[in-house]
Amino acid sequence: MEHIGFGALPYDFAHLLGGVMLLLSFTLLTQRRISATIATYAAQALTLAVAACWQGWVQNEPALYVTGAIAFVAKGVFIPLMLQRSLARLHLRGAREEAMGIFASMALGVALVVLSIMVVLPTTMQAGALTREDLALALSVVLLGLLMMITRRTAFTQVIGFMSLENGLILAAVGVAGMPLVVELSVAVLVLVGFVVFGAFLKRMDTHFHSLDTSVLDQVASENR
Amino acid sequence: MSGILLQGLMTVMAVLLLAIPLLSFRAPRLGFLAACVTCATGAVIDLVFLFQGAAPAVLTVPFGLAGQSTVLSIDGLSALFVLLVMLAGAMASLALRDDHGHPIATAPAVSLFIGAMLLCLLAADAFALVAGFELMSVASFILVVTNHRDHQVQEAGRLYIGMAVLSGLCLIAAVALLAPHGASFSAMRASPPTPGVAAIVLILAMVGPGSKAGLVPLHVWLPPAHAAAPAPVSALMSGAMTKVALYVLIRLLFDLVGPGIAPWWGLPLIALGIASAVLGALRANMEIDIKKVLACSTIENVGLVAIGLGVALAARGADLTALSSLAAGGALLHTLSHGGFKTLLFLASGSIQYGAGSRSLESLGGLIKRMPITAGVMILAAMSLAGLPPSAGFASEWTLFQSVIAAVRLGGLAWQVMSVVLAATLALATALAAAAAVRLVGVVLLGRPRSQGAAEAVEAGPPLRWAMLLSALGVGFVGLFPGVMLWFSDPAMSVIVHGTMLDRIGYLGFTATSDSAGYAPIFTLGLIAIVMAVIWAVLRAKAVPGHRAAPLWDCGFGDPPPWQPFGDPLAQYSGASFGQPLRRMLGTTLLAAREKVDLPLPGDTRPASIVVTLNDPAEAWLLEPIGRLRAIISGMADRVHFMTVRQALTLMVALLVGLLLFIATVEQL
Amino acid sequence: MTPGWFNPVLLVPGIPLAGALLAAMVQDSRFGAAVAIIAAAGGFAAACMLPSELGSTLFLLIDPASAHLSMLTAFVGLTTAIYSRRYIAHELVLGRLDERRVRRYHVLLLSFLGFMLLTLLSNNLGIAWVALEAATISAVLGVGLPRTANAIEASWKFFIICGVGIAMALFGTVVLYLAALPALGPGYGAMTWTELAHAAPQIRSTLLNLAFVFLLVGYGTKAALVPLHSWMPDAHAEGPTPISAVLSGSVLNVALLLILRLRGLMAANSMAIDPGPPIMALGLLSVLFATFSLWGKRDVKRFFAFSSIEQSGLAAFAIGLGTTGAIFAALLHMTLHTLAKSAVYQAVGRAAHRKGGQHFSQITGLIASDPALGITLAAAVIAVAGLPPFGLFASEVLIISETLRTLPWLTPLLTLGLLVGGWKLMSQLVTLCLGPPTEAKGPAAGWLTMMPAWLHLAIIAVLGFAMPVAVANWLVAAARVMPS
Amino acid sequence: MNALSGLLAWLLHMALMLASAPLLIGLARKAKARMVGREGPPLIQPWRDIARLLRKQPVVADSTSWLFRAAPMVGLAATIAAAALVPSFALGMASSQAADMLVLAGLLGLARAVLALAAMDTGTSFGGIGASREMTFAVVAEPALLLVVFTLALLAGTTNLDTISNLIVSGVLGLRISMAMALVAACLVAIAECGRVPVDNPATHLELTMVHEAMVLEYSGRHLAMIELAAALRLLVWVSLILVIFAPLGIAPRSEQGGALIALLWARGVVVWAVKVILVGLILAAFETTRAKLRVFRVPELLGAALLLGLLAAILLFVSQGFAAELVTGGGG
Repeated sequence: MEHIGFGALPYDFAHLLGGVMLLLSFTLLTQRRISATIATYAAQALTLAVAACWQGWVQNEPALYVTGAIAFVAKGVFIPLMLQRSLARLHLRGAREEAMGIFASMALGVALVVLSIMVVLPTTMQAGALTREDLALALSVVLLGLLMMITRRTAFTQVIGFMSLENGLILAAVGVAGMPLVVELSVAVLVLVGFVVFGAFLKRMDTHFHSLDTSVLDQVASENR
Repeated sequence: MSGILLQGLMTVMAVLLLAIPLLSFRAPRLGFLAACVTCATGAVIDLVFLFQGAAPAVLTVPFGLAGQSTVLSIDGLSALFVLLVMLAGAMASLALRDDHGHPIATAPAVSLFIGAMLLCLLAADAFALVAGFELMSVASFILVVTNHRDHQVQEAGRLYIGMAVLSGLCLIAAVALLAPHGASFSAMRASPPTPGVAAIVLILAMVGPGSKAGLVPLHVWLPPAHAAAPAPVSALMSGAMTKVALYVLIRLLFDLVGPGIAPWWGLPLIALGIASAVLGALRANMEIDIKKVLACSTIENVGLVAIGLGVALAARGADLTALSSLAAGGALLHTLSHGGFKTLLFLASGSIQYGAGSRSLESLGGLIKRMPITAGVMILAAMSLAGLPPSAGFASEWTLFQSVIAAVRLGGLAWQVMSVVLAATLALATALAAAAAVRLVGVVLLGRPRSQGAAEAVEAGPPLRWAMLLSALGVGFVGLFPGVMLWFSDPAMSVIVHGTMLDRIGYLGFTATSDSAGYAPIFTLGLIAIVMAVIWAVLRAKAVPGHRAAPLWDCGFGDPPPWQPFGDPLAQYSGASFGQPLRRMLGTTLLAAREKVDLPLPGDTRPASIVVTLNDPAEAWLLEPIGRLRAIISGMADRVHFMTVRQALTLMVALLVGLLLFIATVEQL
Repeated sequence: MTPGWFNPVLLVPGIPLAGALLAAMVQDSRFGAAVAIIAAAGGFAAACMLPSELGSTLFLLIDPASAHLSMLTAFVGLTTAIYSRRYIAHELVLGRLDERRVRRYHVLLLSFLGFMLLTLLSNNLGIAWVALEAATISAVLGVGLPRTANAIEASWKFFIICGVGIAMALFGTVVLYLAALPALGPGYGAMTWTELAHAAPQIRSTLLNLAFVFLLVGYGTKAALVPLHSWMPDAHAEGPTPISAVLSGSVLNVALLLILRLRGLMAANSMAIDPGPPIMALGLLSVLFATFSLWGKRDVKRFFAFSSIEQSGLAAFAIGLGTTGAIFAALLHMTLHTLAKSAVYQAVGRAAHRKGGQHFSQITGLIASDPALGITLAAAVIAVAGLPPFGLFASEVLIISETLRTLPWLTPLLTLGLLVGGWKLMSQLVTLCLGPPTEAKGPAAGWLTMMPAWLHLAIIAVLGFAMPVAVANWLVAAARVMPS
Repeated sequence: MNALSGLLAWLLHMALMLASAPLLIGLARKAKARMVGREGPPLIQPWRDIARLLRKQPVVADSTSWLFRAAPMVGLAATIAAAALVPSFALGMASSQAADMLVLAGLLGLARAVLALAAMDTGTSFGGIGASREMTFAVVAEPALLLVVFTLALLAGTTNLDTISNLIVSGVLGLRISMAMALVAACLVAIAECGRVPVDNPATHLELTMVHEAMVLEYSGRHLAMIELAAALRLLVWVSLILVIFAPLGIAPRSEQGGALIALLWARGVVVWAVKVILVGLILAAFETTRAKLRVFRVPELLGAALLLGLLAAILLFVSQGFAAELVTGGGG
């Protein structure tokens, strides 16, 4: 593939999309209203779809278009709608939850981003700056997703954190030149996500706990020892 | 020739390990008989080996640690212990029956136990040694928990197996340290360890085989385990297993560590030996359960052996061959005699529990009238326990004391003072053991019965009777012909101290140093016999014959109340009261013995009571703190399990971030 | 091995998966049980062919290690399938499962087994990852089968934690591909174990390190290494016992095999960090933490879950040591522990049915009430505690001596862990098997039903003390392959 | 000296010991009586008592066993055997090869243990008290005794009594401060072992204080006679033991020439020994008349003092000039 570097459009645009995803991750991190969180996630997924398609065009890998389509349909549209519906059913639409303070979560997030850049930076350049920068961004998204999972309380938001984490994964996958099995992998991850979401609902329906606060549930585990 | 004998012993081992357990599942009594016969065969083979001059033999068997072959061998040292184990095994399996005369439920473990000990003795590479050792532990654990419905038995089992795991791990570490270039003993000897490694091996040997042998401070498992196990099993454990542990100790410290060791190597053994001897003998005067008394005296005797070994090791380090061989001879002789008389005593305790239905000193007494054979052999063994001439115990303790006297040659003033203190403590331990022996015999066998069961006691059945008589025969032989025993153990001495006592051994007796006078039990016994004959003749001539029976006087002894046809047990000294002076003298300081007297006021009708509590220092200062520490750590670990999913994920992320930081820093460097 | 898409090796995971499909389609639980046994047997038979099929294609890698572990997994799957026929039937009687769930159970067992085997045999990291994820999902569903709040909770925890772990593993896979890209160029090569092993020295070290971290965390979660273990105890305590048996058995092995391959890769690259210390640290931490956690547990299956964590940590530690001897010991230990632990769970499951509960307070005095069960359980626990006459003793001796040879100063910690664990295991053996029995509520278990467990124990004893030379060479070859 | 004369000396020695043991008791009693101004029994009285007891048929409690009846003979035999090992007037007797101090201690211990068992056999509280106290005292006395043995063995290089005293007679050892300490220790041990004041009072039958007498409370007739004789003999054994070690002057040495000279030496030895024994008896009487009996639980302290003295003796031996060095250089066993 031809040399791509700073100033070249493909690189800049990919980089821009990655930056947007990262930004959305930060938003997710600090967003308090659940419905707004879902919306933000949808936005991130859509960005991912665009990024995938862009990469598909850049590396002229038709497979990546499929990935983008999956991201768009499933994660950008279907899952968010479903989540919103269930929120409505649970009368949680306007619900807000106590996330970490904005500054604290931001600070942690920035620290994680710095860490991921630190880790990726020493990589030698010749593989094309594209992948390297993308990798840094994807890693940051992943770490931020994790951070969200551990800072949020309710199952919903944890699920959303997991899904944004998974967005980071796909971002990394599509960013890598000529990675085979991308579609298969993304489908598989999607299945995983689907199961997570499904599991959240399952739990909501089957357990007679009134809140989704998982810390309540967890005490069950320590009951029978 | 030796090779053939070794193959024979290996066959015996295989039969004990594989065939007889299966047989015992179906037909326990037959299994015991087979085990007895097999052990006897092994003993005969071993005797032939010893008479052949104990030329070492090596044998390689094609299986063992994953895919490798195993080396078995026999030399003078192992042969001596094989003899002891085989004889004890034969006696125990002949006597084997639980306390109600039925074969015990854990019958298959018995021959497994004996076979494992044999494997441990014949092993000539690291894996076989540790495998035999651990198998011995497991089998004996199964036997200890035979009567598992009793809660105390369960506790004893827990403690026992825990200690066994500890000693096993230490032994594994020790031999692994010695075997960097090949696991066979020959390879270990070929590459002796550096002094530092050797010191670690010394510590590990103290903790591992040491605790198995019952050396202070890891002796706490011994009394409860021996009390829990069926009597013949206790006999095996005390008479054979502790000796096998001593064998492993000797093998490690005298043989495998190699020649280059300093005299101070003896000191740890000596120190632990002193502590074990005094503590064990003192506790033997305090315990109420017969088998606990015997177990404590085992601790004492193992301590004596350890003292002898320590002196031998130090002397070897200082190149005093004559002294080291004398000390080693004393240790080995005491191993043999103790193995004999302790087996006998435990068998007797089984016969008492079987016949009188109790093991508590407080509910026995007067058994000498109803159980003459048991009483006879027990008195004989108790003489050894008390170290009175011309018993086996006296012979070995005489040798040990001689070596302690000679130990002043080991070095400067420090060593000399050490040997003086050693002599004093040796004497103290012996005297304490004598008191314990008198207490045991006097309370259990003599006087008047303290319970209905004791009053109606019955003599043991033929198998147990024969087992006791045969062992008594053996003990008597050891006592009367210590020279022969030393001759047997001479090959062992040439293995461990590269010295010999042949220049000091006669058939009738032996001497400490080649030029001085010695000890000839036959002469002592003959003297006593002649004198008794003369006295008897004089009395026949001069005194009025016969005697008149009458009720006890005792400054006006009351008639026994009707509901106690065998007399009021409270009117005679009990085990506790016999030990009371010693408890006040030494127990309060060494064993933290406390008396709580509850004396009702005049007019108050409730009975007065005294409660005595003992607390073994090893438990108070070692086990309990460790247990508390363990509990604290477990508590901390437990907190992790109350974590929510979020906290668990937090841990995950923390680990991830930590690793990322790690590689980041590594790469920046 | 013949290259190409179809080859007989595919039968190994194929048969169980096909069985799963069949069982899913047919609406009869008894039939499902039969299918499960037959399919597992077929899988095992096919796995037995593997040693003669050594080699690798683009997607399949059959080296001694993977072949060995596949046979092991298939064997445990077979015995578990046989065992779970009666077990699940009784669960039905107890009403903890209904007809539908029973059918689902067999499907899940088979698919879990099939995907495990696929993971073991796949040469391609992507496929391995997908298979592992599928296996995880089926395991999660299996754990969630009993519709109790605890079971749901356990499966949820299991799922979330393993899901995140899996995600980490995927990220690691991507990064690894990226790292190998310059050396191998775009395409499957950069995702293939064998190619990676060849090109290891040229792989970009920094990215390799990054990939190592993520893969270690990901697969370490599956291997239940502390602090990634928290899903394990609940999953064991709440799920059906046969599931626990295969969880303790195969999942740990699969994850450890992947970690082992990864370690080989890292070791082959001179620029990359030394993979040993992190792996050893996790392993040692697991051993110590798990053994100290053994205390104060009331639930039998939870208790044994912690012992599984300990054993997995021990194997990981040995892998971290990295000498051929250590890896040999690790493989031996994994093998024996799998067999021993599934024997334990078979006995524990029966005991739980017999006594109507899985708390230590409910299961006591087994030997007195029903000897066959009690003696089997006692033997299995002795085996797990690493005492003769069973083989884990041998592997532990090997590991300890290897440690003393390479990193002597770590031995005290290791032996401390083993001491604490062995002590507690044996003392809980006293609790379970000895003493006056509690009253029995369920069906008795005779010697016959214990035969699978005894088969395991016999194999353990033989492998430990009289291992056939062929097997030994086989394991040595497996150990040699890895450190490359 | 040749075996025959050795045997002769030995027999003479035995006769001497047996005959004079009760007389020593009698002497002590007489002297004590005189010192407090009484007439006191004749010297021969103990012998008379023994003869009288022999004429009485023993009364045996029906609750006792054969051990009770056998004990006195075994005890006496053990004591006589001990007496046979301790040289009185001549060295190199037939028993000299077996005259090992550890064996001696062992034989005395045997006698003690047998008597204690017999006391337990009566099943009375008095028997128990006596036995328990006797064994307890022994626990402290044994180490003290063995430390004395230790000291001597260090000096002589052997525990053989005959050799030791031969060395001391030949004067190669010279006088040592540690010998004095060992002497005091030995005397204290002897007092305890023989149950004399202040450890025990042979004349009292007050329950709470008696030790030895409590053990033999149930005995009568010939049994009691044997016990009395054994007790007397034990005292003499201890006396001559101390004499032969610490004051061996005048004892007939080992010598090769036979005949008249030997007889002369023996005669001198007998006379000197008799004089020494009488002196010791008088000293003992004086000591006992001026001392009161200790409380039972104070006795261990007394013996503990003996123990410490023995310890001191041995250690002083080391620090005394050149000895340590000489031992070390003389290494090789």
